[in-house]
Amino acid sequence: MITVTVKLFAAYQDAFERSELTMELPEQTRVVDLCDRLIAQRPQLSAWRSQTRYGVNLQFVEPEQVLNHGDEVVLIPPVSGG
Amino acid sequence: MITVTVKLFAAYQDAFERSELTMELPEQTRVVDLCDRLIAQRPQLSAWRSQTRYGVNLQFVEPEQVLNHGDEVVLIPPVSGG
Amino acid sequence: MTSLLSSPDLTPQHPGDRFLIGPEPLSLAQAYNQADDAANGAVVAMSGMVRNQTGGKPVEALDYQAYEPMALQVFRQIGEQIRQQWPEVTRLVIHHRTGRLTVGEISVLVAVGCPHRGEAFAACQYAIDTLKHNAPIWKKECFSDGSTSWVNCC
Amino acid sequence: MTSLLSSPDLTPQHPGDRFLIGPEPLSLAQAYNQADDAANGAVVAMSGMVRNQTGGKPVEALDYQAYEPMALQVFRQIGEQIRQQWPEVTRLVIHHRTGRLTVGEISVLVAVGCPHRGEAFAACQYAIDTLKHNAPIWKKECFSDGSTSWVNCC
Repeated sequence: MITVTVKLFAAYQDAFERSELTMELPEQTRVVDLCDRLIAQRPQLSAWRSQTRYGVNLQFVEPEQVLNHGDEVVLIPPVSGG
Repeated sequence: MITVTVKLFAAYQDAFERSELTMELPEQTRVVDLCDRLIAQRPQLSAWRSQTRYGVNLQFVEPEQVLNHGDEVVLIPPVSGG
Repeated sequence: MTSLLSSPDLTPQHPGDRFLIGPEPLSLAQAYNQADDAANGAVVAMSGMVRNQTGGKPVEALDYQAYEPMALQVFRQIGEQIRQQWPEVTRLVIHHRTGRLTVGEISVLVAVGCPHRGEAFAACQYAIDTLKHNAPIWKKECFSDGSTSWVNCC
Repeated sequence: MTSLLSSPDLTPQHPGDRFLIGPEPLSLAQAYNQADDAANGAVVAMSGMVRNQTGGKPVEALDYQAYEPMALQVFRQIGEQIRQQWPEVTRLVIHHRTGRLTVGEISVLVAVGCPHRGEAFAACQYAIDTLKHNAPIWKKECFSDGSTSWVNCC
């Protein structure tokens, strides 16, 4: 098993009512699998699934990126800075 | 005869060592004729002739514009504001 | 966090760049001064502020959230891309505010210094466009009728 | 001069426009404040300043002359053309300095306020480009070696 930190913002933060989670995951978990797991816990988030991008250790990554122990993951629903 | 004021800037001001002239001109004088008259007095200005634009009463005009008594004329060598 | 920020994968910051993200009110004068350079012939600055309405609906405030360390990484990447496309750029300044902002308050400042204005306009526009698409920053509109909604920029 | 300025041929000034030309040092803060408007989502400002060199030759100072009343007429025409092309523009500010300016001093400020940034960038660029081509303003470069020359912008 690995442990990762998940940063939550916008709709994800609203759904979980917190800004950060720590998750225990099987080895070889992909970032998209982590996201699906969270959406399963909060079905109101499913509308965001197709629009969410992923970041690991402050870099954008593909959905298939495999997570490592200690990674800091962020789920990025549509951004609106500026 | 008509009387006009001529505003001089840049190379024209340098050549005449003043910023304004008052000229008596025959009726029907065009602004390009006025300019040619001044260039004849200061031949070092002839290099600017083809690049000079004309203004009358704060508006750009064509070289063929006929002057009226009391007009304020400006000779506009290449500009470089900004 | 320390280990993340010293990761070799992160983009280094160009010496002419100045970035800021946080809750303090932004200052155009400060951003402009940071873009100053004796080699500049022009500085182009853009400020974004809270508009009094969106699609005809009166807006009271905007609430900004940011994943700050990743936003700064995106800003550094913008700086790197700008130096590749417009090597003449002397300075790039990006300041972004977080938290609750009311009508008229500045949410973002971008300033670019250059020997010539054409590149300054182009690089400034590139920076704000790229920031809007990629920086992990989110805003929630708070309408006068009490409703709120997360904005999708694009 | 009074009779000229009240001529019916002159372009009237749009209520959202603020123009200035003269020898006093220019203030970005003042220009920016004049572009402020509750309907703005963005302000784009451009400043031009004296560069430390031209074509590799070190510059000491620039000497600006202007036919001020006609320059203001050109600024008003720029305002009119901008309102035709980008009716969303809320404010247009153009300040131009005259006299002797040394390296780093601001010679021109243009600021445009708009609900959206795209139009603000486009209108600001249009304003400075048109000013450079048409405003009856001339600058003489004074080089460190004592030589001078009138500049041809384009």
